[in-house]
Amino acid sequence: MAESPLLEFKNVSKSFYGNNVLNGISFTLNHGEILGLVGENGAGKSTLMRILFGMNVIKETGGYEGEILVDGNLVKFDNPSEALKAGIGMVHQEFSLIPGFTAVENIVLNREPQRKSIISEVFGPRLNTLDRKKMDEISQKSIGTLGVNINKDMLISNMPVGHKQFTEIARELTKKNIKILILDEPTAVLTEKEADTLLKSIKEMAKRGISVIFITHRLQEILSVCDKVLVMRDGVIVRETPADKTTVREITKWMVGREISGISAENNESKIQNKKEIKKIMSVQNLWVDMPGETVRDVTLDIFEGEILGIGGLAGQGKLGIPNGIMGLYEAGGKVFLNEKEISLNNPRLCLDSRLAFVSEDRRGVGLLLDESLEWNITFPAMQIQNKYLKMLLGGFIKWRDEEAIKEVTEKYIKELSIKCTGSQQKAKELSGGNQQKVCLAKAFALEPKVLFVSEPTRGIDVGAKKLVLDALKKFNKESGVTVIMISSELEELRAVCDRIAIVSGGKISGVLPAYTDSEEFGHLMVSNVV
Amino acid sequence: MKISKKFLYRSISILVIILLAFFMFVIGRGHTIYFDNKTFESQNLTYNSVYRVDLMVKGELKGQIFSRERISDTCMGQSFNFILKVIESRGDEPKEYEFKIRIPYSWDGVVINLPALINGAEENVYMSKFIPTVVETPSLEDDVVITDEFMIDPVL
Amino acid sequence: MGKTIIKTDLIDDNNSFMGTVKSAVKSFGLPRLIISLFLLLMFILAPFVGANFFTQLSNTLNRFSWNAVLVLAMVPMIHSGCGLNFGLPLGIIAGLLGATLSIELGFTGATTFWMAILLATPFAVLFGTLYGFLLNKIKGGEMMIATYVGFSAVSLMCMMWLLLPYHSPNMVWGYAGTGLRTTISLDGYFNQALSGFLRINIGHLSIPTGALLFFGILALGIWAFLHTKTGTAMTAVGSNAKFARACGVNIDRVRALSVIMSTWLGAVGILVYEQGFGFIQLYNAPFNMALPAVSAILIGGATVNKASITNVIIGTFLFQGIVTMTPTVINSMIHMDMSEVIRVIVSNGMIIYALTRKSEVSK
Amino acid sequence: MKKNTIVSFISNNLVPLMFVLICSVAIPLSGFSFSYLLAEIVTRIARNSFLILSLLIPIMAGMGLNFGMTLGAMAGEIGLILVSDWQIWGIPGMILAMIISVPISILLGTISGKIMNLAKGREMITGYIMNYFINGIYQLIVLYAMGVVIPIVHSSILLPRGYGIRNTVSLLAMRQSLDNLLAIRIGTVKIPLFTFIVIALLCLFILWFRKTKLGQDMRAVGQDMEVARASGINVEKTRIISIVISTVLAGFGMIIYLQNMGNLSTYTAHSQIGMFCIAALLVGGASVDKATIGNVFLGVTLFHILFIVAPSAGTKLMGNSMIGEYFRVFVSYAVITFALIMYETKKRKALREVGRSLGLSQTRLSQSKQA
Repeated sequence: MAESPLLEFKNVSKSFYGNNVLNGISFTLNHGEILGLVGENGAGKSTLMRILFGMNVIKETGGYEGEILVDGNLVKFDNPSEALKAGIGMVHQEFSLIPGFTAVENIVLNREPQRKSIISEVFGPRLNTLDRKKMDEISQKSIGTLGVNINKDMLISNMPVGHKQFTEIARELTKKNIKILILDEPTAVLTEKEADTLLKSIKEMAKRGISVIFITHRLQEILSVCDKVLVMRDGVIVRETPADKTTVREITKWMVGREISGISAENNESKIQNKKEIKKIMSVQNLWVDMPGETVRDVTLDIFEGEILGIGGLAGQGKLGIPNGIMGLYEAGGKVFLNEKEISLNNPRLCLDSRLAFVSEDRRGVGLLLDESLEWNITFPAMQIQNKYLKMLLGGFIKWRDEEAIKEVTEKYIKELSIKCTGSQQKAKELSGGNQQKVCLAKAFALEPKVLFVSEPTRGIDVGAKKLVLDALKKFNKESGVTVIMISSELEELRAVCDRIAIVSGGKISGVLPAYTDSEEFGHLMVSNVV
Repeated sequence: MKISKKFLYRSISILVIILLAFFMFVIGRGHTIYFDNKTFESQNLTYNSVYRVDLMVKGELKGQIFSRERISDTCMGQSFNFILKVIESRGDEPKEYEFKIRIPYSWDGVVINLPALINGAEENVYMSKFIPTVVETPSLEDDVVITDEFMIDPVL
Repeated sequence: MGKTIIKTDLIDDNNSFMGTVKSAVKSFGLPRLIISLFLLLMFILAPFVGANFFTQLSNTLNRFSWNAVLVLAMVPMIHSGCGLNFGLPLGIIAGLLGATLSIELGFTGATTFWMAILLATPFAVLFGTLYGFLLNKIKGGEMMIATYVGFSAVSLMCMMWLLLPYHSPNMVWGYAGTGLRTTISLDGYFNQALSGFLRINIGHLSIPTGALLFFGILALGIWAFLHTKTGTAMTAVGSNAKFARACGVNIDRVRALSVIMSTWLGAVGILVYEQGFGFIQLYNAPFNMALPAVSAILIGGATVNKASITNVIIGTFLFQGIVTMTPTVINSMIHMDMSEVIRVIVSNGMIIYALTRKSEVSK
Repeated sequence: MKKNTIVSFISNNLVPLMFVLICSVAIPLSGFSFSYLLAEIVTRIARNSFLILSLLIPIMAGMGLNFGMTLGAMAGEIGLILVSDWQIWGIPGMILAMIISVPISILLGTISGKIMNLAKGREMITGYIMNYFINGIYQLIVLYAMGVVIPIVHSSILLPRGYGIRNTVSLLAMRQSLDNLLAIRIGTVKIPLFTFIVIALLCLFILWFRKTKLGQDMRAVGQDMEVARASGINVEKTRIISIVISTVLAGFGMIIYLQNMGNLSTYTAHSQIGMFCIAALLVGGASVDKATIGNVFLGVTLFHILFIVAPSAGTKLMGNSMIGEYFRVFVSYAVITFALIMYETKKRKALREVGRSLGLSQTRLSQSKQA
């Protein structure tokens, strides 16, 4: 082949604040080739695509190392529009469509064919009138190539999700000189039939010379449509293989398989055996939660007293919805029993009263009072729910804040969790991510809960802090005998901390396995009923 | 090339607007014209007032000016056409004169002495600037404020 | 994984002097700084244009004592995250109802003042509850709606002042015998009820001790409230409503409580204002009361969702200082009465400034 | 099914229907003759429509009701003051005043738009406060600078002290000059045909504008700023342009409004105009995020019928004409309040609806499983 490949990555690396997220990525993409990109969450797929698409976040965090070549020319995109100009299109997971516009209007958004007039000559091209007829033609053609039947004059807001997805792809296709199309989990929202249609049209596109990078969790799709599969893990490409020479099982293994460190299988086993005599502390039955992007459909789960239960799964499958739903932060239904007593849902107060506590994954949004002191952050829930740190004046009529007790307990937790700060009065927003997370834990610990939900405790914090946070959790579990339910996207982290791990897929529990189980098994569960 | 074309169009349109504004200045300038039917002396000549003058503007009778009377009319622009029907003394047949006068731009009000005009005097003789006798409005409160019925006025 | 560099947690290398000054100015706010300096300049210039410093100070203090409670009425709602209380007229109406009822019921002298507060309270609680209920339905759009709720209420009351069966000859129109007058003199009722109490006169300086004391007590009350459990919850709701909800706080109830408090303080505030001013102003007068109070607290350093008692005191002093000083000083300097215009520009400029600041809650 | 559509029709058009109801009670009470009412309404439609139409474009761009249209009104007034000092009369005077108002409007609109961009999500309250702020500056110019910095020749519009403009500026020389052009009389009703032609032209402009690239961009920005930005539309600039257009049109509208009135209350004419235009638009069934030309005309008709009949109806009903006057003011405020509340609750309801439907389907799912 004398011709240079359409796209080539040469030794591309990227780090965020000292965390290496991509390490020496090299691969090529030829004309008309379909490349499947798979990997666990956090493996670096999104970052890789963001680099290619010139997203601002990359530049803001110090750019990347290595070279990217398009058609043999070195490129470096500073913003998405440069990438667009170079012929790279991207279909995001979240729809970037305008709900009140028709399919046509969305497809040609900001690239509408126009007609000039005298007025536009004077006041500039933005006063050109739109050429509706041409708009229709272009859209119809583009929809036609996809092989689907979408009403081009239907408003996006009235469309089923699948049609929205096709509209987005159709939009990318109408872009001039489109060479590479990145599809980030395009089939996640499609019905099986629609997904088939999409796969067909992807092949069709490839035939017309457009190269496709296809990211999905549905491995079967990768095998059926891709020419080549790239498997990523921890920021490196662990395997590059032609799609017809591998199996789903193999890919899963590559995705999750790695040496497990610092965990002893026997230890775990003995613990589990002990657990069997211990009673059920909590039981969840047919739980559904309406949490945008993390919908829980039908979860039934038993939790034993004193254990650390992990809940894992791919992003968007609903694992985050479970604690948020139980704690009443999002609308939920179904039944939850604590010590055989039913807890009514959709009321955070009642959950907290029955000694449940929750450390939210949305640290800055839900977890902290960023503008207030550490004292407030740590003591607030305990004060509100259990009347701690209050002085009762006038026979309890006035509940006065006991600043001394607050300071005391805050300093205790600062010491215990070694929170790095200038003092208990420092504002929460001034702390680093790891220390903020510790504050969140301290807040939950101060409630002295019976069951503690910890959601994504290590998200967005550096490695050193990760260990401290996890250790603190383990210690809390061991010393106070508190049942801990930890939700995390990082399987290895769960395996290192938990006794049992439940995997959520498609808003349902696809299986609960002891933590020492082979990670390959977990991998299977993760993709078993991905929606 | 493209930029210069746009620039050209824009400057032309701005120029057109400025010209339009200028044009409005000219055609929209309003003058009040006072017609005097008074005996008038100038440069040793005496123009005697006449019995009655009918003022016609654009075919419409604006007023009848008897001796020692004054009426006013308004005009926009700097030229003013009018027809005078002059009745020298009671019972005479009216004589028709047509006039077109130019009014100096800066004059708000113009006084025209009809006898002088009819008798063919020079422009600077029959036409003079109207100087209003200043009537001070005693105070602000006397100003009648007519608004739409929007009465509540929550200004700080 | 091994290559990871652990970052230091606290970054504080900006120790240079300029940095300190800059951050001080930033935290104080440039507009506030300008206003303070402007007022300072006024005070310095005052003696040169023949105005007695102590007279000016007394005027400022006097006006401060009239208005401070109205400004204080902003605090609870800002604390609970309901934004600037453009709906202050609602509280004012409650206060006006209290004042007129108190007179109607035949009280005289300073008693009318205390009775007015007492009578205004049920109205304030009622209005506040309804208003709070409404604001809970429209979280996020509070300020605009508050403005128009206030306006609607004022214009509704305009009709009511005409229709309600008041009879006291000191209040109704003489010729018709019904309908309240636009201004009602408080002589013989609660004129100077507070300001006259313990008034200190030293030369040109005159301090309305009673009114200041009354404000002090209310401010202390608010301060104390913010130190209780419920007060803490209120601050947390304003600071991060999601956090408060996750901690089991009933956000709607806390917000409604703050609205009731603000409304009640508004009612008391207008009564304090009237006792100083000496007149009850009805009909369209409440329209004009909200914006000065809003801009005063903003000048004092509050933001759309953070306010303290200090902000109230500083803000009211600066605002009223400008109101009293500019006419005297500017007029004698340039012989133009521009004070009104300056006040309009300064106070509204301040509100715009506050609205355009990215809300201080870090998300 | 049919019942459902009726219910939704009523709930979607609650404000106009309420107004029809109030008017149908108030008109007979007032005792005005039909021809008198008709004549008044025609006058008011001609007088106010242009101003109200100026509100449409910012709504399209998702910036809500442009309370800052008052800025344009002030620009128009400055134009009129200067023109009346220069003694330019009639329609040429109006055109000249419009030309003068344009750069001022553009300047004010740009400032206002930029500030609103800094206060996204709070555009309305910001625009509302902007009114007061710019009103202060307007007073500074008109009350202090005119006659000193800006030369004003005629003492008839100057305050006796020698600078500053009087409370009222007579516009006698251009009074109804536009309305009288091509005016038709049918019985006692005068139809100012030319004014209607101008208004029709503006309607055509708005219809055409929706079809332009810029109009399309505005709609996109109005619906989803982030998506619009991602597709390469300059969101900030688009928003500023929408405010600028609205401000310029409001300036023209104010000039048309004032030529009908025949005099200019220098310091108060603009202070309420925004409020009344917005109220009229909302009465016509518009909302914060959606308004059509139809809303404008329906609104101006209904709102002004109430305005005409309220005092007289109030007198008949309560024996006091002030009641009626206060009532119509109350109604205009209440309408705005109601529309704003509806808008906010609708916004929240739409968010919750999604959740509820999902919740329902899930419960059904689990129920069917259990059965």
